[in-house]
Amino acid sequence: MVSTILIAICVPLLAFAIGLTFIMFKLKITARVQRRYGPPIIQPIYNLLKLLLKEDNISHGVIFSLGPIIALAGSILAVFFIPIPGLNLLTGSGDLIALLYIMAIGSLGMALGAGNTANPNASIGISRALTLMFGYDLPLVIIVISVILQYHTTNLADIVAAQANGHWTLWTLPLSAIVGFVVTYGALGEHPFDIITAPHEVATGPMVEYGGKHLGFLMINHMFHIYIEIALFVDLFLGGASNLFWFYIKMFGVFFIMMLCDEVFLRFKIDDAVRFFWKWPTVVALISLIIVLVK
Amino acid sequence: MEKMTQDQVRTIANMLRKRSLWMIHYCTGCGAMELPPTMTSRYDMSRLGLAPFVTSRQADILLITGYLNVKTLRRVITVYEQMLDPKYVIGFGSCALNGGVYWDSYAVIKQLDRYIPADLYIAGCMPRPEAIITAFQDLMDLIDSGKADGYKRYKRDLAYYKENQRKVLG
Amino acid sequence: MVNLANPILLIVIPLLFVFLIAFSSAFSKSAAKYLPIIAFGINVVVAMLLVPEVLKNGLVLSTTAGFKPPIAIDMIVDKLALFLVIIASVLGFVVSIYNVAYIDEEPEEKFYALFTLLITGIIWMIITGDLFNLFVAFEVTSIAAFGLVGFHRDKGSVEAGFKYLVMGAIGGSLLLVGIIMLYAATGTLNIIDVAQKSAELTFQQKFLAYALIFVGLGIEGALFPLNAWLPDAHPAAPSSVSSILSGIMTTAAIYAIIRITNIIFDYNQIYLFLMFFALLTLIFGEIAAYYQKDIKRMLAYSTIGQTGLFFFAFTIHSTNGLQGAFLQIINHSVSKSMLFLVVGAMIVQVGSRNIEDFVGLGRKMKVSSFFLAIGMFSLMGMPPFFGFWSKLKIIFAALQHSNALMIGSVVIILLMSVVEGAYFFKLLQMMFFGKAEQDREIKEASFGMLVPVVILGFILLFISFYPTPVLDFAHQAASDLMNKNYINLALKLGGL
Amino acid sequence: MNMSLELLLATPFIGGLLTYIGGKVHRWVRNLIAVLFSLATVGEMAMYYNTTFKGVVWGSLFGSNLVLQTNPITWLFLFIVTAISLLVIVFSIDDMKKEEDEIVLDSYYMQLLFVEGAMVGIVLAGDLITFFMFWEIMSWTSYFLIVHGGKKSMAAGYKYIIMSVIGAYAMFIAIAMLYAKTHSLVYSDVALALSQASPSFIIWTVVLLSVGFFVKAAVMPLHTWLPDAHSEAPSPVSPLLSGVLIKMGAYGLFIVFYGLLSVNLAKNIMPSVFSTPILLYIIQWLAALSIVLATFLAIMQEDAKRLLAYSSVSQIGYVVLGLATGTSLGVAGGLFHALNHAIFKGLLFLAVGAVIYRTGTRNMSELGGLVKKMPFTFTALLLGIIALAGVPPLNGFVSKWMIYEALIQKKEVFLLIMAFVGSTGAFLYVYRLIHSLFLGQLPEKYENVKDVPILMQIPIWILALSTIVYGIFPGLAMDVIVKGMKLFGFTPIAYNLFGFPEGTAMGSLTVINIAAVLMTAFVAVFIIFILFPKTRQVSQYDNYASGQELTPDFKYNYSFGFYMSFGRVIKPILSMSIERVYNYWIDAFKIFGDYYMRRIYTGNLETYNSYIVIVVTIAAAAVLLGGKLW
Amino acid sequence: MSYYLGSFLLIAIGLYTVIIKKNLIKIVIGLNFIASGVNLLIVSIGYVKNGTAPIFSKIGINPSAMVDPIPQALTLTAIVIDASELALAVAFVVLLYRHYGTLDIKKIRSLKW
Repeated sequence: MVSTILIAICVPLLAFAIGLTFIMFKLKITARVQRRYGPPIIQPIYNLLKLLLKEDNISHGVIFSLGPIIALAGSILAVFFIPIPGLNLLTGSGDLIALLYIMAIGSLGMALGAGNTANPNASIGISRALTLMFGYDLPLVIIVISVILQYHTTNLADIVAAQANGHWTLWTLPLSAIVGFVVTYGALGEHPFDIITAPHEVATGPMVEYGGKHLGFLMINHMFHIYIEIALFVDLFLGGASNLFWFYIKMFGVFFIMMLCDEVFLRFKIDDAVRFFWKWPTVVALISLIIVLVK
Repeated sequence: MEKMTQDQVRTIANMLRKRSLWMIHYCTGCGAMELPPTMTSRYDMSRLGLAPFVTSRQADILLITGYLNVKTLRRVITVYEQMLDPKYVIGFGSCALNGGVYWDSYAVIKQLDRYIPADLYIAGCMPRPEAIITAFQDLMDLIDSGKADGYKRYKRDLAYYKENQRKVLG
Repeated sequence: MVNLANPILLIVIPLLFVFLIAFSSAFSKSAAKYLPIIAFGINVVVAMLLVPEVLKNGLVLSTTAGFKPPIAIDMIVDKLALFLVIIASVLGFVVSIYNVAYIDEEPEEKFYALFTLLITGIIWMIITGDLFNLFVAFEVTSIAAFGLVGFHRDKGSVEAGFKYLVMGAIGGSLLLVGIIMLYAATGTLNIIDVAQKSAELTFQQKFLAYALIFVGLGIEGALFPLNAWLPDAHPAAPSSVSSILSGIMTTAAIYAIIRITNIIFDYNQIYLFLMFFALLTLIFGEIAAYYQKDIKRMLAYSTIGQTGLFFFAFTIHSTNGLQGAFLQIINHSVSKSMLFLVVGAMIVQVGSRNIEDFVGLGRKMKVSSFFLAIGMFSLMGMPPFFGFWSKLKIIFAALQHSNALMIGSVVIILLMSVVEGAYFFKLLQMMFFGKAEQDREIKEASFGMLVPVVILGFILLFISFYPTPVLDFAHQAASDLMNKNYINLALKLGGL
Repeated sequence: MNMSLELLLATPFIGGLLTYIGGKVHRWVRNLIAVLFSLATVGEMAMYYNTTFKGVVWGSLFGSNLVLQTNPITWLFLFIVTAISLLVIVFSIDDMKKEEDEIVLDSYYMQLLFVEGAMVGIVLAGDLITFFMFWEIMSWTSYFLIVHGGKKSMAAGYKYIIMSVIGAYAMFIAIAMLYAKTHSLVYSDVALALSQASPSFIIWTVVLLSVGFFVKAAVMPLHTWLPDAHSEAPSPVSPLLSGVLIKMGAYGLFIVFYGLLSVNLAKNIMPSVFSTPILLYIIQWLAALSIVLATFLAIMQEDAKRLLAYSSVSQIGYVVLGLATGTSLGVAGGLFHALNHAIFKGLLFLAVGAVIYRTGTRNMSELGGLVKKMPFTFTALLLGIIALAGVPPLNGFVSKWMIYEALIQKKEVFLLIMAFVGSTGAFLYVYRLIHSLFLGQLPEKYENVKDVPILMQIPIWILALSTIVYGIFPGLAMDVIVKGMKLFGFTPIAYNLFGFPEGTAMGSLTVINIAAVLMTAFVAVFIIFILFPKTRQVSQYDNYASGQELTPDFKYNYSFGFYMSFGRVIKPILSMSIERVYNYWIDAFKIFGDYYMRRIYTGNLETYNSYIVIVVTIAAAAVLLGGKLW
Repeated sequence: MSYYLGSFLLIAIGLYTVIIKKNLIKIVIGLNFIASGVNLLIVSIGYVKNGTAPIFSKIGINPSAMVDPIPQALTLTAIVIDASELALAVAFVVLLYRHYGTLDIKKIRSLKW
């Protein structure tokens, strides 16, 4: 019982830690790609603590404040459903399908909070975020279905177990894995899919009115978000991992490639982004799905 | 005891604040031209934890880069008032100091300090990126020592500032 | 003790009253108003007295003039005839009550005489057992109807009356030619005698006669394309007359066709031939009704459609089909007469026959509108009203023969029911939920006009919620007709 | 006990009549009678929990017995019907006060109870005549309810009744065909007859019956009446239509495919695709198309109730999709989703109705910011949209999860993709709804809006709590559904109070864990949150707009054309419209009538006379040809 | 036989008149033609060549040589009916002329469709 509670406390902290390190690396990687020296490695911690310790915080209403909290709670919930080596706490209570919808709680909370600001930039940002979500959801569900059919289970832990000994989905279903990468990348909202927050157009979109501790919580949520998306990708396609170290290495590898991609792209218009997702990733994912069905 | 904790917290907070300064720049004049070199790889101000931000709620520093006139002053004040404490203002270039080359224009606000409290001014027309970075470092020192108290002054002398603002804006 | 349960009384008493009415103005101005009520009141009583007799023997027969059939003229009331006689008498009674409040145009006593004569003719047509007598009854009915259609003597009614007269006269002549051809072939006019004597004739020999009789009666029975007079005449006539014309007169003509076809010309090909006409009638009636702006004209076209429906049910040529036809006849007679009465009352209040002027009437004339709605629901075949049972029966009966023709017909019928629903709902919606542009001074219909409407409405509601006796009765009548019990029983009772 | 089935059926009808009479006394008498009678119906319904009666004969018609029956499946639908009706009636008391004409209100309550009674009749029916009779009664009584909404609603109601009648008549043909075969329309007799009938006969009857149900259930392409009718009807009526009435179509499908026909029989007579009989497979595709296309349409709506109406088309697609799978899990999911949809869609319509009650508009771009003024309604609506979007731990998720799992088990992947896409699309439109109504800028004219009266709050909150209860304890509904499905020959699925253990589907689900962790996480985060410096409330006009000062007279909120850019993406899909095809036929009919019919009844006596001669000539020709005309 | 032909010819003429002629009076006359034709037909059906009247006016009349009495009775009835019908028709024509001021049936088309 005590160990369960301990694990229950540890898992979110672990996810937070991983997400935090990724953000740290992100700033540094970006700087190095741009041939800059870049900020100190622990700059995100400074940023976060500074935000949390702001003397003045404003709120546009209860929902405005609850938004980040719901978002973070949703993200923490999702973390429990992703198998981490040795720490599979709740994976039996909900499967991959449940996870897909649990992940939506975070977006919903954020959208509610942002909506309450009545700021046009925020509303446009949410409109774009939801549209983009609709966009990448189509290839996402197709590859999720192909993975489910491949392993005849919707239970994530079983999917991970089935990929043991190097039988990664990446090798058995390479097309799905490629699409999965693109979709995860889109879900993280990096270039060219950063139309949601596009600072030059809509002033960071949904976050426009957020500052101080609210913004701090949203940053924490973003760290969780990065963790969830990449961990899910690793679990689905890279065979999970047998220990935390390999898990971290795999995640970092994926994240590293993503950050490199981030630097080379420009920005999609929102409808172009949706069209993109509904065109090539969908077609490739469908081909992969048909391969699974025929097999 | 409680006061001591608060002081400690403030000290830590100031330490953190000076390492993470986000700025919103109000680009009206030519001074803004000097910011891109400062941000990009040549001078790379992110080394100091500085980063450009776009909304008043998220920013810590309001950078007034150039002259202000009646119309822009109104917006600058709105932005300043929307920023969250603690917040700092930097007057950038001689325009913000005394009107610069527009010193005799009827439409230009000559003295920023009469309307919002500036913590620091950067002289020059234009100030070089080196000057800008030096200024930021000075601001960090001021924050660390707790002397960057423009937002407190604004609250304290609100009547004075409002009176000045009203005179100009009507 | 005179046996009151004598079919001959059904004609004799009203005929007597026709004369009384015609001369009543000599004694009293207002007697003419009330005499038809008495006449048909007595008729209703006689018809009711006939019920146990008919149920017991299956048929009641009376001969006239002291001869024996076939010389003498039979009056034969079997279940089916009784069925219609009751409807006709009750409608006559109820509409007579309505007339008291409705008719305010001179010459009143002539109107009442003709009106009584009309219903007498209808009853006569129903119960007669002699072909030539049928022709006479037909002409009596027609002439009374011509006069009544033209009763208002305004532009429209005179035109409608004249057109009706020309077509009716041609129809009567054709009917007579057909009857005479039958007479030439068999040498007798008694319907049962003709049936027996013509049994050895081939179909082709009889067909021309049948075609002429069919056309003659079909003109009165509103079969397409012989029905062109109907949409003119019904709106032009006073509403009480329209109610009778629509409710029972066309039905009586169709009844005559059914009777003659069933007894004398019982060939499968004929039913096919008739089904063709029935469906055409249905289609054109309902579609035309959809486009009408004049409410009475709409109801008139709807009558054509309903006629097509129950005529179709007859042409299915099975007990179930006949039962459906009879149920639909009841439904149509009661509902449509009620609708005409209500609409008549409404026209008096609104002063226009245009449908658009009926907007918002549901809030002003609540009782009338309520019964209007019930009548329309019943005609559309919406449960739990009586039309639902009859439509159910007709469709069930039609699909007992699961050939392509029947399925196609059923599809047509149901599509036409949709069209019917379309125009009735358009009207109902306008009446109950539309808002009139200007507030009009409209009161509820007068008590005298409401009473008959309410009587008919309650009859409809009663048979809707307690349909079993009617269903049973219709079933017996239908199986009698199918088994040709008419001939058998009439022979047994000395009808020949 | 036998009598009481008839009593249950009669109660709403009697109540309706008494309500009308009571309205003549006083309006409170009327309201009280209406509430009491619907309450009595609920009470009588509750007595039949988990009981099965096969056949109480209440009459006979044309040689076929009229039967009433009940079993757990019907109990489920009875529950939906009676409970939602009760809530709707309670909600109406305050909502319909704005109607001044008391007589309209009297008939309004009467119609409400009649619709309830008709639906009870449909569900209780044990034979097809009873079923069809109450089906028609439901059609026209609900038509009168729809038309209560004013001028626009008249066109909507007209469309509704015409389409209903067409659907009902398609059903009618099938029923008549069955009657010709069996002469008894009691379900068991029909099932027996169908098991010996020829495949083509079965397919015809089933297709025709399904058309009738599809019209009512608004499955594409027969859905066109629904968006108009549901959005134009008075606000208390919409939940009844959307939540309950369209479920009758789903119930009909269930009865036809699993009561009259069994899946095994269906498999024997027709080819199978993905181990589904082809007919069911086609139905699944129609349902899936409904889900996706209606979702797209819902996303593009500007009218709150129209949005919800399209959402209903989409959600009923899930019900039908689940019912048509033919597996225990899928059918159970479909039935459960029927219940859930009734709950959350009822909730949403009532909540939107509450907003309309206070603001008088349902145009989403005119509203906004009401969360400050109507917090209770907001919370309820929030629960509703979470349930609708299928987000755990609320009820919509569980039933959707079951349907997904059933589809995965059958490897019907393309349908599954469409179901998923529809669910994601639901996020878009539900967010649009809550954003435009409750979030964003509060227009100045709604400064004085208050939350709705308590009598309107109660139904909303009962439904809101139900979304939680049925979400966390799906076993409550599963008790009934599984027991009922056993009677229809399904293998029972394993379940427990909180979800589904391993082995039921391809995964497992325990909703209470999700809920518990979510709550814990929420509380923990909340505590951490309030440890940090306090927040201060600012006005909605103190808002970052690049320094621009905002004023109340300026509408700065982004609420019109919320998904305009997405609309550009799906433009090719939106431009397709089945309604155009229907309109083409209607026009053809009108031209036929107007153009050709005029040439028949010309008003010219000579023409009329020549008709007579023509008929006589044809007849004579027939004789000359020797009667061989046919 | 010629009687039949004659009667049918009369009916045909009547129908022709009713269909083709525009004048109301002529239409009424056409109706009369039809009626006459029908009456002639009825009578001719009962006709026996060289027959006697169907009255046993003296002994020894062969009943088979008598013309059939029934058609004659029928004819009388039919004539009465026709007469009343024609009277009504003429009355209508008078009224129509009053309302429309014309006897052209083509112009009397206020009721249609």
